[in-house]
Amino acid sequence: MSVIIESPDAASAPGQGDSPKEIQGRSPRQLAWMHLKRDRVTLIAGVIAILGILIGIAAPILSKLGVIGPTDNHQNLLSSAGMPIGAFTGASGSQLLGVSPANGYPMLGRLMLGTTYSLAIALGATAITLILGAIIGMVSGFVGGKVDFVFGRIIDLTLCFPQTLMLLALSATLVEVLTSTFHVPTGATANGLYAMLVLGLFGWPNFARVIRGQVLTLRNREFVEAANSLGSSTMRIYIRELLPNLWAPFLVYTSLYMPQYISAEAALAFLNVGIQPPTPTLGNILNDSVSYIQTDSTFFFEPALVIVILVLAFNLLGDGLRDAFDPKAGRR
Amino acid sequence: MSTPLTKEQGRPADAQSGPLLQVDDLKVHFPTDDGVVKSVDGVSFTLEKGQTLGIVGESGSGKSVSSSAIMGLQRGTSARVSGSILFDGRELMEVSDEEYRELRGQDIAMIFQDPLSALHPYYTVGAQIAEGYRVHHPDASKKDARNRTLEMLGKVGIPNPARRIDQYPHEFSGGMRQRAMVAMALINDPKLLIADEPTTALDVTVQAQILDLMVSLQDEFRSAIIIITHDLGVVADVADDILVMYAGRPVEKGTVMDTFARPKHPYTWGLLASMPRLDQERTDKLDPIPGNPPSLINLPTGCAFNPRCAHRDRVPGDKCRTVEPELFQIGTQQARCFLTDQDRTEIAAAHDVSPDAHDVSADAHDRSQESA
Amino acid sequence: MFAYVVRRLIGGVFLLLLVSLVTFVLFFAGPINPAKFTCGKQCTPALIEQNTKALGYDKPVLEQWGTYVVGIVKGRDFPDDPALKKTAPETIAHCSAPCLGYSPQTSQNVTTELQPRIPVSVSLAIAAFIMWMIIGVGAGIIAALLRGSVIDKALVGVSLIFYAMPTVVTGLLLYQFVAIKWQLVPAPQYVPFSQSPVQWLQGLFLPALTLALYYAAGYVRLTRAFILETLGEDYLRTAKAKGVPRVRVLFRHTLRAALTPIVTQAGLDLGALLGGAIITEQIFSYPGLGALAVSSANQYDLPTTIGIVLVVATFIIIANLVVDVLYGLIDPRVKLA
Amino acid sequence: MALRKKPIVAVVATAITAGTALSACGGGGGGTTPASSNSTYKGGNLTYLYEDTVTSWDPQRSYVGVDLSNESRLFSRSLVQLPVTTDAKTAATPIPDLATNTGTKSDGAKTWSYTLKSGVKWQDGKAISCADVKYGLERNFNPNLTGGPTYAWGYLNIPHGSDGLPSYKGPADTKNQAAFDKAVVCSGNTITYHFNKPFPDFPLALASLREFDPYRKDKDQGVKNNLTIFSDGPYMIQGNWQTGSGGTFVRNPNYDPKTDGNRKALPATITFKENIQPDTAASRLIANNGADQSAVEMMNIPPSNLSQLVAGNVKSRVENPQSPFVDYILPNMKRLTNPKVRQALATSLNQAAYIKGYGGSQTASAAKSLVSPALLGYKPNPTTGALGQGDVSAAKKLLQGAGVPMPYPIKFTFRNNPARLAGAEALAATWNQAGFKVTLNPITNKYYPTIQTPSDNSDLYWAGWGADWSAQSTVLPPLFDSRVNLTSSTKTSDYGNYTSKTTNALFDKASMQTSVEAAASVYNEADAQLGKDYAYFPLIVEKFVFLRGSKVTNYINNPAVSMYPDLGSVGVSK
Repeated sequence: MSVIIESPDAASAPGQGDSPKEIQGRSPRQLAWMHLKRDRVTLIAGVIAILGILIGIAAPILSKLGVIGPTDNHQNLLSSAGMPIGAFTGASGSQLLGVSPANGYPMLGRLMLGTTYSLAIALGATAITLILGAIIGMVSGFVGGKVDFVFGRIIDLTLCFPQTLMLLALSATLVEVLTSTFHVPTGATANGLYAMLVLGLFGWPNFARVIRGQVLTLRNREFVEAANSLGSSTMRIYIRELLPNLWAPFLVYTSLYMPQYISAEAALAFLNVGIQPPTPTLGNILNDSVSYIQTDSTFFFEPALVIVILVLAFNLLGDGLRDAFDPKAGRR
Repeated sequence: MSTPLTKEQGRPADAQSGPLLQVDDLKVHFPTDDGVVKSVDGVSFTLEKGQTLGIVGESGSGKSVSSSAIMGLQRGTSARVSGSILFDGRELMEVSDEEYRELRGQDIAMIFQDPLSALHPYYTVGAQIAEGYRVHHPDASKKDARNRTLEMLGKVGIPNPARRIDQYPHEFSGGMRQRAMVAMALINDPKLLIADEPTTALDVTVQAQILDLMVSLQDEFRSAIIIITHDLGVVADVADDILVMYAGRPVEKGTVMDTFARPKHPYTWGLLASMPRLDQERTDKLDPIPGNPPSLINLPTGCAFNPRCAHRDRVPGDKCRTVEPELFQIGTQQARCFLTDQDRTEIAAAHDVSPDAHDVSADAHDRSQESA
Repeated sequence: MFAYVVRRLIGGVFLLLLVSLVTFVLFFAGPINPAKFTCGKQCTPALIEQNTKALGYDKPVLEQWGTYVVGIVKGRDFPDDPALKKTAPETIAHCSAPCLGYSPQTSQNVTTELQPRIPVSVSLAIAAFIMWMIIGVGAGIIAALLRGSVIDKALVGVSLIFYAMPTVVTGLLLYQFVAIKWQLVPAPQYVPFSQSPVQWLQGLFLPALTLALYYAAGYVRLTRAFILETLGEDYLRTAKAKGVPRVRVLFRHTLRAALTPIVTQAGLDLGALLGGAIITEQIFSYPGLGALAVSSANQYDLPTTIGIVLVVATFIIIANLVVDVLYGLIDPRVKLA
Repeated sequence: MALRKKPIVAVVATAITAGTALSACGGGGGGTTPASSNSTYKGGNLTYLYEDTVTSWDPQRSYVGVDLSNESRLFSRSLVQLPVTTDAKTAATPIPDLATNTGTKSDGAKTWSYTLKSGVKWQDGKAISCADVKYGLERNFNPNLTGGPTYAWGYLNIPHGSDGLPSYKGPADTKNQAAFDKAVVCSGNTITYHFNKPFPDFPLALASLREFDPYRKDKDQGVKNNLTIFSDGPYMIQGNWQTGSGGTFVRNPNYDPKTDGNRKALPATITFKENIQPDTAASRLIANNGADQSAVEMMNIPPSNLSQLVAGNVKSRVENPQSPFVDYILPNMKRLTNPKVRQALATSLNQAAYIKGYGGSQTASAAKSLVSPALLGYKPNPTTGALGQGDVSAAKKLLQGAGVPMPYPIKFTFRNNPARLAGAEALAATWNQAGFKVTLNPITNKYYPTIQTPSDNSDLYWAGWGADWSAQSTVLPPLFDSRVNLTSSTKTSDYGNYTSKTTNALFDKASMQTSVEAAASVYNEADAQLGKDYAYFPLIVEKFVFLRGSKVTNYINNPAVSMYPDLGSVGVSK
């Protein structure tokens, strides 16, 4: 006399208070890796993200070698009205993804090199975000007191600014400062640097909060107290004791900030801020294609799709990493 | 069975003359990516009205899961529950979800381990207790429910209930919260109360108060109680019978008197040895059981306890490692162990834990034959 | 509570002062003279200089900021020339408090310029908010309850894709295809609510949907996560053990707890959006603060830009306060002090 | 020079003239034939799709070509106006509007006088007085009313300060009012202007700009009136203008068509919709739905949408007239000091390749001078007027003969958009074949401020220009007179740092001429000198591609209104 109650879901774990698995000691890193190995979605996302990065690294080399020619002007593939000849923006055996209208740029090469620049901007902005966030978060959490209060207000202040508007409005002034005061070469370098800087400068507060929270829990742990009582310099504690314990948030947030900044670059390009053509970024390719949405929709969908895939891959990777390292954090 | 408090709603009188609760071969399995977790694997016991059963074991031994199964809380989840739960003459495995829901809180109530997390943070304590009353008394007015709640709060010893009723859980102390949980569980005058580690989160004096409260209320309401705990002291205090669980299976069953006096299973010895006792000298150290509970996915072959059992080599033929012992009847008790009474006596001689020699000889058995 | 709100408001004003100061320094301390963009094509150096003086750009940045702040409280005259005020008062633009400055590019007080824009952006933000809360939270609840099912996976998958899709792409696809090519809805345009509520709603639909799809995507995941987290809470087991019916467990016990943190997120998102959705407004030619931000930035119209920054900052600060107060009301554990 | 939309300090204009010019450079689409049906139906609503936002509706502050035209046709009448016509020559000949005739000049074109018609009224019924006309010009001198043209500042016979600006600072300036009253005199209904040099194009300036339009003193609220419309024309604003969305013009009951005879004023209402993106406008007009059926636009169909214009139901609604804008390239005379290098660049300038990149023959035709072919007295530049395909081998020889290292590095700076970028890449390709090494420097935002900076180190600049009216006086001097352009802080419009005493002297000589024709021949000499110096290379004459809704009638692109849709003519069908 028995009834089996079954539901299709296979993911649920046993009830509270029972830990079914072996309770052998495992480092968080091992646990995270075990978790990741089973998370197929994250693994696929990771592979795509790495592929994107590899393409980003390869593109400038291939471009130098003349294999992809992202700024070659193939006027001969355009009609007299400047539209690519043939369907799918003129895709053919020699131009796998066709050429762009008006300029006749090979789309494959352009998207590849665009990935390079978009990833570079996103990576640069992420680096600035993480460095700023880590410094402010660590000092804030470790020193506490008034310093913490002041940094807290700076975070409030930073969050008050409308990011996109500031990025747009500051572009003229700050690019000018970069070129005239800091002698950054004009064009792609200055514009790209500007995008990185400003994205990073407005993006750090969230990360600072995360780091601050982590440092608050670390501060009272034995090894920090020990270092403190041994009279280690504060700098040494930050670098030798705290930083090595913060690698997980660094890893997780790198993969969460990357997609955010890839999207931001596209949004900025739509407002004509950031690196301008002929130097390609995914954003400015998309921006160039916007007016062709009706007449050459392939030209529009190609960069749109690359952006969506990259952003999706990094987002999934970041979510997966966060689940692996901090299952309780939830997906936000 | 009826008490003055439950007169407004007629319940079926005891339909059966049998035990209040009869659990037979209860199994709760959770399929996971790594395999099936057998949290509870063949638990059987009976419980009479007004009696108290203590279920004991380390964490992960399946005590909480089996009580959840009796409450039907795994319905609708991935858990696979099988076996038989005969409650008050009804087979709970066959009742509909709605019938089960009506039973819950009304005939079977439960008290949980951590009263802070078990109470909803956004509702007042009074509202949460009253809700338990109103879902089973749809005709009762809000006012009735409130009065009834006030009465219960008073009964469980919460001072100034009129004020406390409108407070939130976070405004209560730990002990007060557990009293509120007790009030919530008893408001419908249940026939069976399951208390899952009701005192673990409390400090010792409060523990005692809560246990006293439960005992006195049991006297008043004539409820049967299952108390789940890893604390043998609690069992000794309140329970009539004891069920010791290990790795999802019962390893020893019997009355509290007998079992405490003459534990038959090495695991029970271990539990008893790890319990601080007043009659021990303070300098004696407690003996924790070595090793960890096994994985519920891959149980050790043979006796599940064998890797941690210091006496496994006493059983000839490496039987402990290869053959799984059944629950042998040993006098009034049952134990899942191959050891002979002879072995027990010898071990007792070497240890402080003392299986009584008289009883052992009286229950002589040829275990090797039985297990063959 | 009252004291708390007052204290937060004072803090907010202080924060706004800092915002304006930082913006001033960033903009006016730059190497570009904003007067350069005020005098049309025949811009001789003498004219630039004349305009620089008339607009007060020749003064130190801090002094300009001081004048600006005083102007917000007391109002200002442009140009602030007492002699001219006597001889030709009609040529002076008075900007009454709260004066956010005067834009030489549009020859309007910034306040006047912003006024008609605010209802547009607010309409858009609120319409989008309602849509994304219904779509996002609704789908999130369904996904959580059907966890692991095909529907759950589909909802999560679709939301991930929309989350990864730049607003530019969503907005253009909706506009160019749904409105223009297939003509499924009338071409979006802003009609004031007072003029025709029906047209207001019709005109709002696509731009609001563009924003809503992006935000909803985030809220599906957020809602789902919070509900799943709540479903594991002990107090839900308690509710079930009490014999509370399923529906009541879901709405009274689960959603109440799960949706509370979403209130925070929703409030902050709405607050930021009230200040104008730059890209969406740009795509749909929606005359809100966002579109104004683009044109003022392109024309190097610093006073207008600063005005918008301040308005947006105000929205954000107020949203923060409202969210905190609301949270205090929803969650009895939170004490506002 | 009026402004074109979008650029901050770019270019536009009211162009006109020379019947020969249009046919010479026509090509492509249908020219300016009144392709749409003719109808005398008075009524209906015309929708006007406007890119960005209107900068100013204040006559004295407007300087955007399309706004100047629309103001004239809708609500701001001037002493003389330009006719509603498609004929270029007629379009360049002013006709009376508020005045009884096109003006009487004396003293070698230094004095002009006009007599007002009777019966012309403001929208509140008051008659327009001579004082109103005079007051309009007075307020043009108010330095706070920024943005408008300032021709009167230089021409009017009033004292000037050491900074070159007039001492008179507008109606509030009581101290200098007397001096102004001497230069502009009202006598009954006759107003007389006294200039300090001959101003033979004055009627063209009057008709093309709104600088000299009347203004009611009692309605003047200074800068507050930037978008306030107080009409004396056929239409007046309903309610207020809403920046960002637009406004609706309705009939002005006090406008008497008998005093006009030019403006047709067909639609009952005209609704302006602001802030429409060009590609959005294109999509909407191609789709041709609802209100868009009776819509016209003032922005070019972008190259991206040109391929959609061939469909049968669209083709008949397309106009492809020559625009008044000429794009050209300026060598930086401070860097490319060797004339052979400049000549080599000019010789290998591939206009044909540029036009293909730019979007084809619908979007531009080859320019033969910086002067638009539509201007009075236009002549192709004798030196740079025949560039065409670019002669690579000749250029290579020149460069080799110049004794400079090869490949010669060139930094080419231009205002970025996809079409111009494609064109620039095509130019670079040919230049590179001729022995240059071209680096492209596209700038998207704040283009003109960047190239106005004296320290900028580019070798070549792209620029565009449109005349303010159909005389060369509004083209060459503002661009190449180093005395008005070059200072230590800015190059103003002389981005190439061109300084030449010879050319400046020719400009002075031209300004002393008493007729437009005489001046034109001197400007032709100046243009020839510029060509000889290789001071600029003409690139293209831009063409407009305009689309309109199917219910639009009497549609014309009038040279008199810079080839924008002429609101003095356009109507809608029932």
